[in-house]
Amino acid sequence: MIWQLDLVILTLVVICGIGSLMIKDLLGAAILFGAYSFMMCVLWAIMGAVDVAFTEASVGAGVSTVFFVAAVFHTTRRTKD
Amino acid sequence: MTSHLPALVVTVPLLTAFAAFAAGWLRPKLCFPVGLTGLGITAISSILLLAEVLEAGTVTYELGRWPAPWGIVYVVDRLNGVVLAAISLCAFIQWISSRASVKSQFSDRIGAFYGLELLFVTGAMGITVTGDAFNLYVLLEIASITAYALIAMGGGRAPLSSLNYVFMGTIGAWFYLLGVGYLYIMTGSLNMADLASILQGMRSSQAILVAFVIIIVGVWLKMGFFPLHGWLPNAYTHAPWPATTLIAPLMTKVMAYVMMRLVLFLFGPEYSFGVLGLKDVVVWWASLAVVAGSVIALSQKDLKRMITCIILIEIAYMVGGTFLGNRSGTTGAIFHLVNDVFMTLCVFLAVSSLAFRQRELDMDAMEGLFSEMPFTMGALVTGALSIVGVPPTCGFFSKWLLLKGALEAGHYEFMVALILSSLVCLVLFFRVFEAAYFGHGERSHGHHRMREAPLGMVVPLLVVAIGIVALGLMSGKVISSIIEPALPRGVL
Amino acid sequence: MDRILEVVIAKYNYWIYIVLMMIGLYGVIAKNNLVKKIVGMSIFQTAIILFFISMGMKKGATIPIIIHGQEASVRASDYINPLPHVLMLTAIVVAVSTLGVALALAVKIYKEFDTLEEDEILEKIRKS
Amino acid sequence: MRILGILVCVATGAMLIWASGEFPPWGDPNSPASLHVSPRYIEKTMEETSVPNAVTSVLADYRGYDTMFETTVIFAAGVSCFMLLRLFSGRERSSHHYRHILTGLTLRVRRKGKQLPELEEFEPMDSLWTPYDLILRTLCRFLIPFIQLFALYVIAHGHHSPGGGFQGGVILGASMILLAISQDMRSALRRIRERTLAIFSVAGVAIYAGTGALCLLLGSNFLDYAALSRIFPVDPVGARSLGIFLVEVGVGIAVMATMIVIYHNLASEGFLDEGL
Repeated sequence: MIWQLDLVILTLVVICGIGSLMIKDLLGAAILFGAYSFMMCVLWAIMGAVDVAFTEASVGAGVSTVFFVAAVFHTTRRTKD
Repeated sequence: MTSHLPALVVTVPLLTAFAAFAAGWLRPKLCFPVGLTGLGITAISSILLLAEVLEAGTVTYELGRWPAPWGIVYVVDRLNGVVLAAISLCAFIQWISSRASVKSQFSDRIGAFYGLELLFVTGAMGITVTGDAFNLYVLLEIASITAYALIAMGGGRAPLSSLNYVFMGTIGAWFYLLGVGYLYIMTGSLNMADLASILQGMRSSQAILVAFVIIIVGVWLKMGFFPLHGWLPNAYTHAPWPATTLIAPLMTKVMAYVMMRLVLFLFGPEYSFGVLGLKDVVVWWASLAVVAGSVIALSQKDLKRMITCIILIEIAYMVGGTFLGNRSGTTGAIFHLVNDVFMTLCVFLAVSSLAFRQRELDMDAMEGLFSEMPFTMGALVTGALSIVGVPPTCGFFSKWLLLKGALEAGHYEFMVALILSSLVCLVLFFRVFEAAYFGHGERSHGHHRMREAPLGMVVPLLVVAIGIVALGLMSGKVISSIIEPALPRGVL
Repeated sequence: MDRILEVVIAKYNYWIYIVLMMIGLYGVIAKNNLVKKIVGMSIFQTAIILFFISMGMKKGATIPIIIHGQEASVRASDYINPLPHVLMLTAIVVAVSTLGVALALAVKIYKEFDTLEEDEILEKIRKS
Repeated sequence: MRILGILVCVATGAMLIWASGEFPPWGDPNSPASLHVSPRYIEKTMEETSVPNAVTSVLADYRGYDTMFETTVIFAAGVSCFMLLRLFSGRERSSHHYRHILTGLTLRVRRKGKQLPELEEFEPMDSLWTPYDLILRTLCRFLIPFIQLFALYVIAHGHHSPGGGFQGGVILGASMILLAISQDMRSALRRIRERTLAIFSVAGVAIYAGTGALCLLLGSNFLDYAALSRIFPVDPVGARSLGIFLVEVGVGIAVMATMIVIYHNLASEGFLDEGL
């Protein structure tokens, strides 16, 4: 567990989190949320939680992003805030 | 042969839910009878379980035969025995009476609707009977997700109010999970009995204090306690009638039971009342919540929204009663919890049969109802009297105990709030009855023919009304045999 | 000075999860767009899962799968605590289920009101 | 609303940070969480359940009851999405699009009502979302069997390596979703009809609850797999490993079917005719 690597990934996770909330386009928010989930999965794999990382990769990064994109496809990409 | 009743009580509705959903696809006509038998078996087994608990004291059941801190253990004592019986009876009666409205509104997806209703009952039963903190969270999520979907079936504004309920409900449930995580990181165990014994020694730690605050805030958010109640009036009002009559009597009462279980048994009365000194603050808060609930209920025009706001008042009673700290206050709160399940069920079923007859639910369009629907209005009168707290009905006895507890604890503001809200409820219901009985609008001139709701709705309604009165008459025996010994020793 | 550094090294993981949780909570409360609120809710949930995982961590221990050769002499301190992982498998599945239902509701709301902005929807309700 | 949000977040965050001061240092081997309950899971997992992956043994056996309700949660989500979004009356289309398979020529037929029957040279085409990419379609058609093979490996191999019912089920579901995205939803629905998906999702969860009930019928407690040794020719420890495998298969089926149901309803707004 190299703590520098852990720190770098944690900051990336925080940046992706804030980015997906701040971005003005919903599709962009969905993709950034997928990146956030993937970063989270890498973080857990480093921490030794392999089962949870596997689930987060397939469920969090994979299927959630598909659901988000499918939902945004049927609503709008436009957001005011 | 250890009795498998605690396991049956939860797995029977679960398997019935799967059977009902499958029947929805294969032979839709079978959905209702399958659910009826399942809930019937659940009701019988929970009453047998209560009887067994009354004789043999606390019943424990190890899931998968793993001992306590390692596996998940069901602990059934008198407190959750009586709540289990109340939930299963309420669900059984609601199932019978909501048949007509479900068939008329959701005939093309009847399997899914009935499956979700049964999963909600499974969640409610599981929350009441489990002895493991994390298992309680998982069952809380089952009850919540099914409640979100059932409420959103109302059409029009229902999805928006359901989405607001999703946001607030998820934050509440995950705050509870975070609190359990804080307890786990400090003690290392998830079993409630094990946690309670370890927590005795960690009175002064900050993390346990924050865990207590987070869990209580999460439970209050799910319960709809006053400042955190934003989602409740919209969610229950825009929900379809079969969903409201199931969720309104059960969800908030089960969360009140969870609060009592945590405050009285997990953290212990000394810790939750003494160390933090928030006992008086919460009782003041509950009195404020009662007054605010009454004001909100007074300002409502629609009958359905008014009785939803009355639930806010009932919840404030229970929170205030628990945090009074003395024996009669807590007994009053537990007895009020059991009464409230049936009172709310009676009032909601009555108003739903009014709505089923396409009657205007607006307050001042209620002419001639007594002549048209005497039985439904009779049951509504009984439910209203019980909510107001008039002697023969059970509502009076629990309110009397709450008043006695408030007097002993010296919380006069809670007593004033209790009496004030009873008067407000009286005014609310009298307004409806006055219009319904004496109303001479153009509708009642034409005909006095009785257009009662279908038999399937009226008979369960009358059974609940009679049950309320019977519970009131037997309240002495119920309190002394079931609720009095349920309290932990610490409650002085 | 090194004592503070030592405390920071020991606790920074917990502070990061609190920062993430507050981002999620802020997203749910303050954002106006419904899908943005759903994203905030998911971030809030993932942060709590991160807290549970970092709770079971043991320095110098390997993943909780018993090594093939040493079934006999298994020492608990060699392996990471598996219990938080089990709890979080449940939490992730619950998070996805809530996400699925919330997105279904958002699609249904859009079909009804043609917008996802909370204030525009309330405006339309007040008018109708 | 913005100020309220900031206020609430800062207050909760400060309270949480104040409490985290008392936590055991991060990764400390003798923190209470690692000493009280979990040592038994690690040390006894091989001896009691003969499953080296401690997470799978705790997930499906020691705390198997949680996982049963977790599968019920994902099942409830699938049923909710079906109930909320599904609309049985189809979208009335004034015109239908067809693509000539050999030349890629697109044909627009102005005709109300149902699609034309299948023609040899022409294939029906979505009129809502029409990108057509030969490379993508053939590559996905080539890739999907291997994804499903890997998913079956993940479900079966949950005892020894990371993975298990959930992960395998989601990957199986994802392979069908990939088919629905690369081809079109109609061909995905032709592979697995909506009715079989519903029956699969119920069957998966019913397998899990049924195994538990079977142990109940065999006289032992609910979900106590050792009771399976009475009917299967295995010793009680082997029976636990067998019970875990049965349960993982049930979870895999349920999660696969539910993920596809949620995708189909979300991507086609309930009409199940044209999706992403």
